[in-house]
Amino acid sequence: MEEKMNFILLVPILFPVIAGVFLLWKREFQKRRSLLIFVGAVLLLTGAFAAVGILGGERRFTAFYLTEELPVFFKLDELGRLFASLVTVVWILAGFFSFAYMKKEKREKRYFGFYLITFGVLLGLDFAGNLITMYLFYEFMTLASLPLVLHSQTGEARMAGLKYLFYSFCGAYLALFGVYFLVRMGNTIEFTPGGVFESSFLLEHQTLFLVITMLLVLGFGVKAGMFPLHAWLTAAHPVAPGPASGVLSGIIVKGGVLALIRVLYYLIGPDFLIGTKVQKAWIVLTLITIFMGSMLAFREPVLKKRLAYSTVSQVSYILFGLAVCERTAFEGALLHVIAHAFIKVCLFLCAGAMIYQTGCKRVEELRGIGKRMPVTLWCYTIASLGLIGIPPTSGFVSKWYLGTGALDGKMPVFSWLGPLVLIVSALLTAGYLLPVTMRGFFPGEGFACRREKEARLMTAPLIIFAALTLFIGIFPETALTVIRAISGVCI
Amino acid sequence: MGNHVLANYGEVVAMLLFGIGFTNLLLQKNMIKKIIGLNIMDTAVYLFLAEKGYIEGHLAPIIVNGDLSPDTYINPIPSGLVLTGIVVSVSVTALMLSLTIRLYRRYHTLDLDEITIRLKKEGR
Amino acid sequence: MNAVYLLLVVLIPPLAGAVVAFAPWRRRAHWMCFLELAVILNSVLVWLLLFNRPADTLTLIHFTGELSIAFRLDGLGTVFAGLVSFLWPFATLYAFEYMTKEKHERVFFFFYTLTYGVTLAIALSDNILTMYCFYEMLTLATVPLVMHTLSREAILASRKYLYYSIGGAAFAFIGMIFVITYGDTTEFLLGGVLNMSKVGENRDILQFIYFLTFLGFGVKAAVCPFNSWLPKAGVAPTPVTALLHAVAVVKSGAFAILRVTYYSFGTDFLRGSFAQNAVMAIVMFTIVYGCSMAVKETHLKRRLAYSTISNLSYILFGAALMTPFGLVGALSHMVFHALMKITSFFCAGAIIHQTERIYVHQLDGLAKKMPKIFGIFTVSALALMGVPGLCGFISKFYLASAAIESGNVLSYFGIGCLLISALLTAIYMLSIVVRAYFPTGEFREETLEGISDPNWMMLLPLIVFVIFIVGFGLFCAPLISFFGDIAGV
Amino acid sequence: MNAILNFPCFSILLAMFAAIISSVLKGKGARILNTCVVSIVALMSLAALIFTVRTGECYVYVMGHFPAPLGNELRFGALEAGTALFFAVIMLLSLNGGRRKIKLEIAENKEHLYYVMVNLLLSSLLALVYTNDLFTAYVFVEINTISACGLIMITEHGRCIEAAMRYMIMSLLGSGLFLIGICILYDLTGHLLMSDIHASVEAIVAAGTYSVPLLVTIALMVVGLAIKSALFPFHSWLPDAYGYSTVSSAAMLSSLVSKGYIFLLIKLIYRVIGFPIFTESRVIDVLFIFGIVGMIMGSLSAIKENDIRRMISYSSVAQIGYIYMGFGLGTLAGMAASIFHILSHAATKSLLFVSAVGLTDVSGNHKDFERLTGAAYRNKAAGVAFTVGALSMVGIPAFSGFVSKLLFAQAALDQHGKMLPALIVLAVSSVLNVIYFMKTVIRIYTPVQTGYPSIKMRENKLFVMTLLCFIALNLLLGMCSEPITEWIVQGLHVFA
Repeated sequence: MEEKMNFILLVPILFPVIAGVFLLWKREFQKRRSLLIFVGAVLLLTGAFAAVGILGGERRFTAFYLTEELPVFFKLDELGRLFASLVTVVWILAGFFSFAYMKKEKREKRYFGFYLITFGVLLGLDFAGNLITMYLFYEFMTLASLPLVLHSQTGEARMAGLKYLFYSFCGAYLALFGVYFLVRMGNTIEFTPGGVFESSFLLEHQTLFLVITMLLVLGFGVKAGMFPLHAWLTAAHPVAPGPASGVLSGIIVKGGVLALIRVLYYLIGPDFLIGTKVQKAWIVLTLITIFMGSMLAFREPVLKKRLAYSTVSQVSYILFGLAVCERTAFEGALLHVIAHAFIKVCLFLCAGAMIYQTGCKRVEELRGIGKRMPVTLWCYTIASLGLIGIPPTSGFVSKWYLGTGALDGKMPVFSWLGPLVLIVSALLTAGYLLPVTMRGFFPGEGFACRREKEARLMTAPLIIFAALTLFIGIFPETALTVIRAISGVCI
Repeated sequence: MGNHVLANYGEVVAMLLFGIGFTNLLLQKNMIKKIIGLNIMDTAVYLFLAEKGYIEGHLAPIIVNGDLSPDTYINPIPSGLVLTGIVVSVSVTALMLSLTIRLYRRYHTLDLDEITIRLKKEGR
Repeated sequence: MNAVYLLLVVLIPPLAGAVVAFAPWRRRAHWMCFLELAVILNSVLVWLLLFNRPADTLTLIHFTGELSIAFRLDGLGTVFAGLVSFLWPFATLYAFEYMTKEKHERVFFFFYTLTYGVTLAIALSDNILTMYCFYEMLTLATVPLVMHTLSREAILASRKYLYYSIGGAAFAFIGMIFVITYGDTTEFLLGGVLNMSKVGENRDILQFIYFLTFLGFGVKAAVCPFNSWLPKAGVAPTPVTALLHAVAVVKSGAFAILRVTYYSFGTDFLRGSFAQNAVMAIVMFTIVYGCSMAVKETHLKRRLAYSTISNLSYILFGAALMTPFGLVGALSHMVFHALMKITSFFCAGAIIHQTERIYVHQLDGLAKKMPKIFGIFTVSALALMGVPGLCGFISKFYLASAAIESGNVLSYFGIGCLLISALLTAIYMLSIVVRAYFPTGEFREETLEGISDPNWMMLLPLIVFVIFIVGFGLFCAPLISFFGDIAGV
Repeated sequence: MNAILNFPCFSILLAMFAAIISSVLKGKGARILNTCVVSIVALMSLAALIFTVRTGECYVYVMGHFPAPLGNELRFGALEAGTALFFAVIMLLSLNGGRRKIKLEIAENKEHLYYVMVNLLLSSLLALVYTNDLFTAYVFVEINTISACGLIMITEHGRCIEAAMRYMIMSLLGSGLFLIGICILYDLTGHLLMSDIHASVEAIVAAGTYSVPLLVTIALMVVGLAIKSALFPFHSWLPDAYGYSTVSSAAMLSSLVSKGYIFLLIKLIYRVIGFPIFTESRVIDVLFIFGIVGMIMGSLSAIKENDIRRMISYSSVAQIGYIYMGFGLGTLAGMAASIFHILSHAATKSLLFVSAVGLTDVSGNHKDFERLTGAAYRNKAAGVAFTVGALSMVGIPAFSGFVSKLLFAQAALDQHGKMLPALIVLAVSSVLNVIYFMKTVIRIYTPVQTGYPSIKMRENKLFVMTLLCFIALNLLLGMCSEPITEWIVQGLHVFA
């Protein structure tokens, strides 16, 4: 029975893609309402299918062979489950947020079409069972999300979109260099926890593998906004419509993280990396990114850009955790994946809601926003606290794990430098996020405004995200059991 | 070396003359002088041939008194060659002269280079 | 099948072309049908031949001594002949529609079909002399096509084309002489025909000569210092640029190089020599250079032509690896690039035909009016970039894995070049796509009044090609294993 | 069969007598007589060729009653007979192709004189081909020069006369050197008959004496003939002479006269000096260098030229460079390649000259490229023929030029020292050929609106037929080269 049902893995991938293509191909809907119903139904159904897959047992499915050596192969393992559930939750919620947000935008049909396609592609990325399949979906992820960035079709958006595209492909091709080698040198390209290479084989080709690893890190790091190829992120995320920038920052950057985990922990094996120059270089890069991202966010006046810089910084927390190659840090990284996803989506959605409601984009314009949109700003505040890492939010837990993990790691300098940078960056985070809250709630003397009506379709997802942030912060064990299962096999 | 030159002074003179004629034919601008150079050159060759064919004390290769012994006469072949050569040289000289006359009539100069320049200017 | 058919397939196209050009025809439709049928018939014959390969050689003329003009069908020839004969009927169909706006149609189609025959002859050549002969013939047959419009630009372009091609052939000629002199036979045999006892101490010279030959044939394959004819030749009507300057002619150059490398000089002899390194360096440079120029270029067809330059060098990179896997990679890219590039050129041609816009910046928002064309163009662009799931990825993958397999450090850098070029491809292709689909604010839709997708004669070939691009991208195992058989992997 | 042995002598005499008779005939009569004579000579040479190829031997024909050391001899084998046949055929075709222009350009009262010169030229060429006596060769060299000069100057164009003058001067320099060379050789060996000289030269070399005079002699004679056949630095007279004389003259001069001297040079190398001795001397390297320099420089000059006839003339300079390069290789194969190229170039070059005139005719007699634009559409036959000639020059397979290129390259491979320069120059020169010939071809096929009338093929049957014959000849050389090369090699073996 298990055997027969394996193709079910394909359903949540193909269903939204087909629905999205159908939507693009179809003429305009007569009423906006029917469009929304269609999209909503697809989102929920996909969620259901994905849940069936995620909650079911171990599944493996080979769809077809690109060539004899390259099967397109899907497999559900713990890591995939984790990411897939994350994607599903965020995507559906952000989708509902979009229903309200997109009212003011043109070309809704196209937006939702690609939104659905991207959903499917992301699930495919999470379910991918081997390197080639993952790479396939990785590239499609870039392509499918491009129209979301380009949506407003202004000159700025086009520039940003092209930047996004070219940086992403640059990264993809850097990584592809490594992919070629991994495919050719390894016995298998199926993801196996702990790596597929014999350590003696790795030592024999040490230089080559170091180069490959570095390229893979740099390449997939592009998607995760790692210095030096991070510039696309702050250009592309802010120009997208609010919910789109939310999912871009919250989920799609995690595609890079997932790819890195896959190649480093499931193909090459973390043991190889420990103590090498590549690891040091990588850690340096992540620390630079963390610090730089925060600094840049600190002096950025436009809210969404500020959040984008914050993403740059925060995702590198995750990368730092991966780079340390230590169990606790790894767990922290995964936890931060979840935490950051919820938090950043929440923040971006808040920003979107504010823009939607008031049209204000710059931080100084948002004075007194708390009076006008209290719910939104409360959610924003909770998420901000989470991002800073104040208990009892999820950010605190993940950063705690990251910090202790780094201290446990047996690296000479970085074991103390890393946590230090994390803390400095956290301070900076507080510095750039909280002013909005403070000005919002305490506009100061002589500020008068009335409370505006907040759309329920918007506030509901915000509240859910904020709640999730708190929930994971208070009950981290829920997530940690899954994460421990992963780290147990990987390291 | 010196001995050889002295012993064969006729040939040496012929070669010198040949060189003079050759240089004149090649380098003179005036066409008439060129033709003179040509003739000097040819004559030098005849001198050379005659010198080679001459045997001290022998007679010209004309049979007189029915004496058929080869020792009496000089080698007849070079003489024959000289005669033939003279014919050739004369005809060539005639042709050259006629060409020169034509050119002179048309361009009123004997300088070949000047004629060439003028032709180029005409552009035809 | 009998080997005589080999001659037949070479002769049918020129004859049919001649009939079209010189017979009195009443209506355009008549000769169109006739020509299309003839081309299809010929292609069918070719495919029949491919499936029932005649084993023997057909010798036509003896030149001197062991030199002769002869035809034979072997593995490599099968690939090229199959490729050409697959594309030609579609291209002809497309050309019928495209050429409605041009003059001297019948003369054009005469040369167009003539080229078909000559290209097949190159594919079917049994020995190096035959290939050389038809290689030269190909240049001559295609010159009238390049100068078709007879504008000053076209004349200059065709001049340049001629100088480059025949000049290149002159250098290839030297290589041919060496193969004739130092080889056991002039035939093409996998692994090379050089007689090592004859070669003796002349290894270095022979390797140098190989380098010259590579450059010579490389002129047609647009290797770097000799590539400027190809973008210039883009003044020709699009069916020519698409079929000849993306497939038939340039691939003949690549085909000739593959022949010379694998079948005449032999890879064992060349591998590891300075010639291999030199060749590889040139090829790598061309890969990057072509793409960079394509990014700089704003003329649509010229941009694609530069892209061709770069992609041809992918094939040559496979040749320069000098391993069986390299041959597999080269062959697969030869086939796949042909599909991809002819598709993108045909799309460009359709755009020119429908809108008369030739520069990239004029394409804003066109996708809305010509959704089919731009959809297909997007697929071909993605395939050229090497997005997995489309055929470009497969050939790049095989090239890269062959490079890894060969263990040559220089070839690792070659992979880097491939990827840089892929990135640049993304830039120059997707910027067109983005422009067409996402016009910016200043764009006015009214300017595109009356523009629509072209009719079925243009669309049908495109759709077929796209199906193959996707099909091969998803499922190409039999094809690759066939290439493997050819290369003796 | 004995009758055939007389044919060479007969053909020389026939042509000479025809010259004498022509001088008293009217233009038309002279023309007919000339055509008959050339045809008969061709037939006789054909008979001789078939005879000699079949027997595979070489025959000596004694003139008069004096036997070997004193008397005068003709000697002919397959190579001589074939060359004679070829010369006669080319002459016939060139004359036919230029017939119209001869009538137009030459004053009516001088037409018969033209044929006098042609007949003389034929007889001297035949004599050069057949003779076995050095001094006879010299005399006919001069006759050849004089008649060639007559052919050039007959149109009385100012430039022709000037060219004729220059031609004469260079020729006389050449023949002067040749003559003094003969004299010294005679002095060294005491013989004038080639075969006898050869025996003596071998003896001298074997004895090791007189090495310097021998070298000087070889150098003098070779340089003399090189000047006369317009090897590169001595070519200054050539473009004007070929470019402005009437077309038949140009065709014959380029394809026959210079080739006659080259044939004599081959004779000198093989029969007089002996091939091994020649290849050991330094002269051969000098020839090689001049050959390859000529190949390049000739083509470069041709590229610069803006006059179609002069361009073709410069191309001749380059082609003569090829031939000398073949000599310079110093192998049998190189020699065979040179001989093949003599034939192929003769066929191609006269074709080019004749068809170029067909093109200039329909362009208002202008020879510059600007006015020639689209000429191929106005005179289709000439356009096609010119294209064929150009392709052959470029070395496209199936045409004769390709085969000679092939033979040259193969010959070069045997010579290690000279292999790379020869091959590379061969390639470079092909590239240069492409540039100027293909430029012209594209130019004449570029249609423009002009006021020049076009000529229908029907109006000019003789011309079209001639061109067809030329093309057929070219293809014959290109496609069926095997028997021809075999014949050359066989002929070379019995040549010495």
